[in-house]
Amino acid sequence: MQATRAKYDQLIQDLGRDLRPQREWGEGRGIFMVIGHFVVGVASGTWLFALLFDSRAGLALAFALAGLGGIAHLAYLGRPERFWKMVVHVRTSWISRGFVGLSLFLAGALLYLVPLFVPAAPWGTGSVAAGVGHAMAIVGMLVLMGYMGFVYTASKAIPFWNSPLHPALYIVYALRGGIAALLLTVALGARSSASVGELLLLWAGVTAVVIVFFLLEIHGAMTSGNAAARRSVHDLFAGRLAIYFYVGTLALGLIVPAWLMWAGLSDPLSLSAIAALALASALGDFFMKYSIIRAGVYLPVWTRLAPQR
Amino acid sequence: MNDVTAPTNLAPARDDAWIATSCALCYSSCSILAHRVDGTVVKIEGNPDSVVGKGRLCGKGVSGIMSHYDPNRLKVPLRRTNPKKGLDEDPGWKEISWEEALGEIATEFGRVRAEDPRKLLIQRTTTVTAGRNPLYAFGNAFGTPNYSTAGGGLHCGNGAHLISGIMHASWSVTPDFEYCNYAVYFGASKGHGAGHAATANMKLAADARARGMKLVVVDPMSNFASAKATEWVPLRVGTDGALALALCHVLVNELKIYDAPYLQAKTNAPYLIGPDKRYVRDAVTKKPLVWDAAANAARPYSEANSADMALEGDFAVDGVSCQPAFHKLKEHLRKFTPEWAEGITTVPAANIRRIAGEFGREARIGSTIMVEGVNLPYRPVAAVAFRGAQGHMNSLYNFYAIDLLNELVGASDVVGGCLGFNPACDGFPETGRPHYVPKPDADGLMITGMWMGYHYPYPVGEPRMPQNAGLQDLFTMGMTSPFLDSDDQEALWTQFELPYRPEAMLNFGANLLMSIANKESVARSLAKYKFMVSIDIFETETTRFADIVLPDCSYLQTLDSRSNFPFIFSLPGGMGEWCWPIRQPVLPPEGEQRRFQDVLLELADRIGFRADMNAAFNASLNLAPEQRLQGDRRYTWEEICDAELKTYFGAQRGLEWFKEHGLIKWPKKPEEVYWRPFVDVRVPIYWEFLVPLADKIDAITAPRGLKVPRQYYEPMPDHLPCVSHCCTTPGFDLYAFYYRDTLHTNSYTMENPWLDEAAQLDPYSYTIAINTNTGRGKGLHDGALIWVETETGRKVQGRVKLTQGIHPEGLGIGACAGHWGDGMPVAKGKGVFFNELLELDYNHVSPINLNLDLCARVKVTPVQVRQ
Amino acid sequence: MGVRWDAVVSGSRFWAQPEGADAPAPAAGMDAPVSVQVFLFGTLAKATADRPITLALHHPFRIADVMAELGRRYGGEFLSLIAAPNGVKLNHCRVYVNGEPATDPARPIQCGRSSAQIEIILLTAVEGG
Amino acid sequence: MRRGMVIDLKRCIGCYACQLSCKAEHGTPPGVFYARVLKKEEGQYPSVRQLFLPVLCNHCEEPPCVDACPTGASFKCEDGIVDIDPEKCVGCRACMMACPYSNRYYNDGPQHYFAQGATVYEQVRGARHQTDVVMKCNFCRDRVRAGRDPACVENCPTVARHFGDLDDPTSEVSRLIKERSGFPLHPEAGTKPSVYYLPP
Repeated sequence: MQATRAKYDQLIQDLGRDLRPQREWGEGRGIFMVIGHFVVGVASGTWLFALLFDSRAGLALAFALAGLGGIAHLAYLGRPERFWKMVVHVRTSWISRGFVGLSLFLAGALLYLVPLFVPAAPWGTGSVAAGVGHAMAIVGMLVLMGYMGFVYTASKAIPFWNSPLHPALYIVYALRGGIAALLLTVALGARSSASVGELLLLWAGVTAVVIVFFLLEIHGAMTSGNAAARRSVHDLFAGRLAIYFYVGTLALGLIVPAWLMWAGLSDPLSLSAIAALALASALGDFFMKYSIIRAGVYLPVWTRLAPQR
Repeated sequence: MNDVTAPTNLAPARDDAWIATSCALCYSSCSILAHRVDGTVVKIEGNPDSVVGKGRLCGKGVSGIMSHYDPNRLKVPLRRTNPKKGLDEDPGWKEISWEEALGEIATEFGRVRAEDPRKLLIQRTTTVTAGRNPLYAFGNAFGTPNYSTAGGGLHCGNGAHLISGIMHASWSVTPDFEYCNYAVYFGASKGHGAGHAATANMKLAADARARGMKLVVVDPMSNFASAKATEWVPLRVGTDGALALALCHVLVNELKIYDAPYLQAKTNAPYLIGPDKRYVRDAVTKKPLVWDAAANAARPYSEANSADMALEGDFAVDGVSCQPAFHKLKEHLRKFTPEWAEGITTVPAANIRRIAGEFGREARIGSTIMVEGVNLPYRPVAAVAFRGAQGHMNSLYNFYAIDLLNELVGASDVVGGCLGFNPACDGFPETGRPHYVPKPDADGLMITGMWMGYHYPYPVGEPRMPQNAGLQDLFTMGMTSPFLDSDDQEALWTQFELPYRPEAMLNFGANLLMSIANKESVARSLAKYKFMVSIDIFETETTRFADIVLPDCSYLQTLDSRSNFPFIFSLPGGMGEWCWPIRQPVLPPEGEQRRFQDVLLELADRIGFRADMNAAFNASLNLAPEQRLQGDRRYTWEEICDAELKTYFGAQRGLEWFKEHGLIKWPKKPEEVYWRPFVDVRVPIYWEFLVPLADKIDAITAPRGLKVPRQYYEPMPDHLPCVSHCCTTPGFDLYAFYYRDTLHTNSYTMENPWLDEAAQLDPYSYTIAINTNTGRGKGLHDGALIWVETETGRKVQGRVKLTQGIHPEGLGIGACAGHWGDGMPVAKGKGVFFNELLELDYNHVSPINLNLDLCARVKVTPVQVRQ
Repeated sequence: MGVRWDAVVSGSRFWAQPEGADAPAPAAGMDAPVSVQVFLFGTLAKATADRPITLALHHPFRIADVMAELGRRYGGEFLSLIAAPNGVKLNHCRVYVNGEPATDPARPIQCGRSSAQIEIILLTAVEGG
Repeated sequence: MRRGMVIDLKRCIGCYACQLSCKAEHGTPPGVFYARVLKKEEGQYPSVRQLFLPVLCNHCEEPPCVDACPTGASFKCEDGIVDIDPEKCVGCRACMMACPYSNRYYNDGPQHYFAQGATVYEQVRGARHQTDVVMKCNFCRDRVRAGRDPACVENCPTVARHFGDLDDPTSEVSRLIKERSGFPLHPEAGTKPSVYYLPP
């Protein structure tokens, strides 16, 4: 009741503003939506790298994360009991596509993983079922990597998100998350065909791409001429979200892992340091998404009140 | 019906009805349709059949449903258990039965009536126009002359109503929207959400705007009317009169634009004025003389041809040198140059000259137009003032000076000009009722044909030792009086030997603590009443001072046979139709709510003055002989309403007919709307009668230590500063004033959650508007919490809204906000309680019409938030 | 353009009083004694415990005569409630003769019978809003 | 047929009657505004002007909200009206992020206005509203179907709002747009709104 009231008061205040922040995604129960997006993104990256580097633990982790992501999404929905209806509008809706992707992934991954972990399963690793599952999971994984960015790009209300770069950014985030997750499994002693050094190198490379894409996006927002996008950038760097950005994204997600990695260049990292690096990277990604989502500011309704000639 | 084979009503018929009735969210009383389904009102819409609102409603009107169903409404009679009364005193309400409540009131009021009926004050809200008659009938029958109407005249029109009455025979003025081409508003928002006939005028003003009417809005703040104006003319708060005088000067002395034939025929401009500032009168007939240029002699005004009456020149009559009033006025205006006015108003002299020129030329003096086959004078300009301009010490002259603009160019009650609201009515064709039209007094000056009270604005009453607690019978230009609540009331009553003291109050819906001035002063006056009864729908801040509280019905539960009459009040002006709607119950009372009209009738019986009450209704409703209430017979409120409706619309159109039809209407005729050319009355451009009035008042007050300030009683208008203009204390650099917010004007709607929600979304409703540059200079920003403080230390707190749309010296606050009582929890704490800044004593009211000054000189300081 | 304001409308009888409204009372019944019952209401009723009071006047009488008689009986203070110092009936003092409003106190009453009922009451003087 | 609205900003006085008559028509809960009025000022003292902008769902010809909706709860009717089927809405709010006009509201705030609970009016009028779904203006579909104009149009005290068929070049709305250079909000968003404004 109190929370409902507070949210209402906030809305009334917001409606009076020219540049009004979006609060549906990211605040209150909206945090589950960010968690969902984050976790599902990491899941898809993890699945990819786990396949590439032959990590059973990575596959299992990816599946678990995707499942968690699904639950987080449900926790976010206003009417979770109707979730299955989201399959309907796959023709135009990226959310719908994401839902289908996640369903495919979960179902496929299950089919693929069960024989891998349960030898007594009714179907084997080389069975058609596992093969189909494998294919479904890959398709699902690709959708999961891509759809989220498009959800944001399609958000015409939020100029900051509404950039063609957003899908690419989300894809590289998924990759970065996947590498981090794989590093974590390695740190925890799981097997993988990739060495820590290779993974770290990959991590560094993807991180570099993330930084470039992110800077490009910020540059785009600043030069778009849109006041809402500029306000978003301001909120991110110098406003209500700066703390998340600097502490969460920059310190935790970049400086800490980079420092650890730099330290690793001279002395091989301890397993706990690798785990710390992976976790910091992942948390940084979470805060990145969190702060970008929350930095969304609605397009002002006012336009020139005269015919545009 | 009698078909025995028909199945019995297994399911009761579904109740689904649209009921034609009247709104009461403000005094405009628009006609509505209430949609009732299964005993619940599910929608209120405007009644498209009606002229009052024209089928459309303002935000308040459509939201009325939430006021009606407010769970905070009173539902049972309450009696106070705490004998102490004060702002911090809890009344300790105890629920009592109606029998107990009425018994106690009858006893107390009976005692007062036996001792001296004048000890009873009847106080009512302006919001419910139809509350007038039953309450006043009660008071008239009871025998008290003491009435007050909310903040009434103090906060709306001791000046506006008085002068609209003297000059336009109506309660208020409006541009003739259908034909006007150039209107100048001074502190008015007619057609922009407030004022009389508010909703109907919104459409009329929009039509005029679309048609191309130019609107110049003179106002310290650019909000409602200014937003839609062709030009906003910001000026220093309270100096409207100075600007108007300069405009008059430019017209008369620089441009020489004036309508001489109008002045000759329809004003006292040709009346000869002697050195004593009085009319030179005919020795025999005592009629004012004019100079008949044809006869080259002075003759009584009634005996010369208007065209021959001299407007200028020096004459001698029986050795007395004299000049026509217009000559005097013209000379008087010379000192009000635009350059002089610029210094006072801050309006650039060049703009003053330009506006005067535009106004004068657009007046098209000498032109005519055909309206429905009748040829009429055409003067498509109007100068219209209301609360803002005349809410000052200089209330009277401000409004007078502004109206002179209309009079000088002959734009009074003619096509396109400044119209009174329906000053003349030829009656419903079948009955000839109601019939009223202005008429001349012995001096040829206009007496209004219809008024909201029975003490007409002109001729001015004879001052006497006061019998009225408000002293309006001493200060006879006064209407609603501040002295009913002021700090110095006891001193004044003693000084002027009021033979009694008010002891009992019957309050109907007024929230005096919020609608007069600072709450401490009003609280002190309220606490003095030995016995106070409050009839209300909410427990307001004022109700908490009552001894007994009676729960009233809302407008959806009550009956009024004249929800919008008199027509001079809130029927749209201009051509169109006459319209008489009623208010009828749509829902039953809830809990123990009772209609106040029934309560009053019951009290009259219990106290024992039913015959007087019947006589009072007969007189105040002007009932036809065959409909009059007889002797001391008990009539229900329905019967009284029925009698009134039959009086005006014939025996076949009683209450039942009106309940079915909701209203009756018939077309207006050009001779009614544009009555002035047809009626032989004059209006004063020279207020000669103020001169003897000052003498008479002074004869009473001077021996008792109060000298009448003669500058307020001069026969021609002047600029007289407000108290706020005279403040020189450093730091007090802003003029605080209030304005009427569309969402809340004239109502109790701060408690309505829909309107409250809208007001919260509005940038201004609940904030303190300060000019952006001024504010920045003080280090203020939007949303900053500030104190606004007067020299006397009265202060209010609120949040700043910086705006380019306010005079750099102005500080604007939406009126009537800032409730603090728990009885209206939605309203509590919303907005800023402006009136707290207002002093309430003789020194802060106009010494001629008792209008309280609405502005205060203030300083602002940031509120130090304790960490 | 150039039309005199007061010349635009001329000869209209729209608001003219109907013919004969101000005609003097017929001579018939002159000086006949008439008994007048006066009902005082509201404040005015405080003047006397009687209601009605009966006045003996002569036909045709005027409201001014009634007012003068009442003034004689109940004193100057009473008179000041219903008339201005110059003797003119106050506007908020309302007088009805056999149910018909009597607006002009100087006009002879056409009661048409040997008795008349006169009701007098004070209405509200002031108003705001 | 494409139903559309024209709002004449010259006539509009920012009185909020549209916002409130809409409340009355639909009984929407606190914080849900199918219609709303925005205010701002333009210019510098003393050449300043207050501007009013009444807003509502634009019922776009190419509604991005409908595209973004995963369940088909948001849909476009044959007559151009865009509406929401509350039974289908899962409350994902993607439509709110897709609408460039911010005219969609998520109903998870207080469900009644008074602390004491819903009034009988709110119980009757607001009963149809589901919680935890997105809500918005539907051009008063029920009224329009019954041959009446939307509540805000019929009630507007200044007659600033007009309703009609944008596909019919002879309709009042088409004529007003043409004669008075009507314009939509954010044409650059490519949504082709059905609500046009006439310049102030």
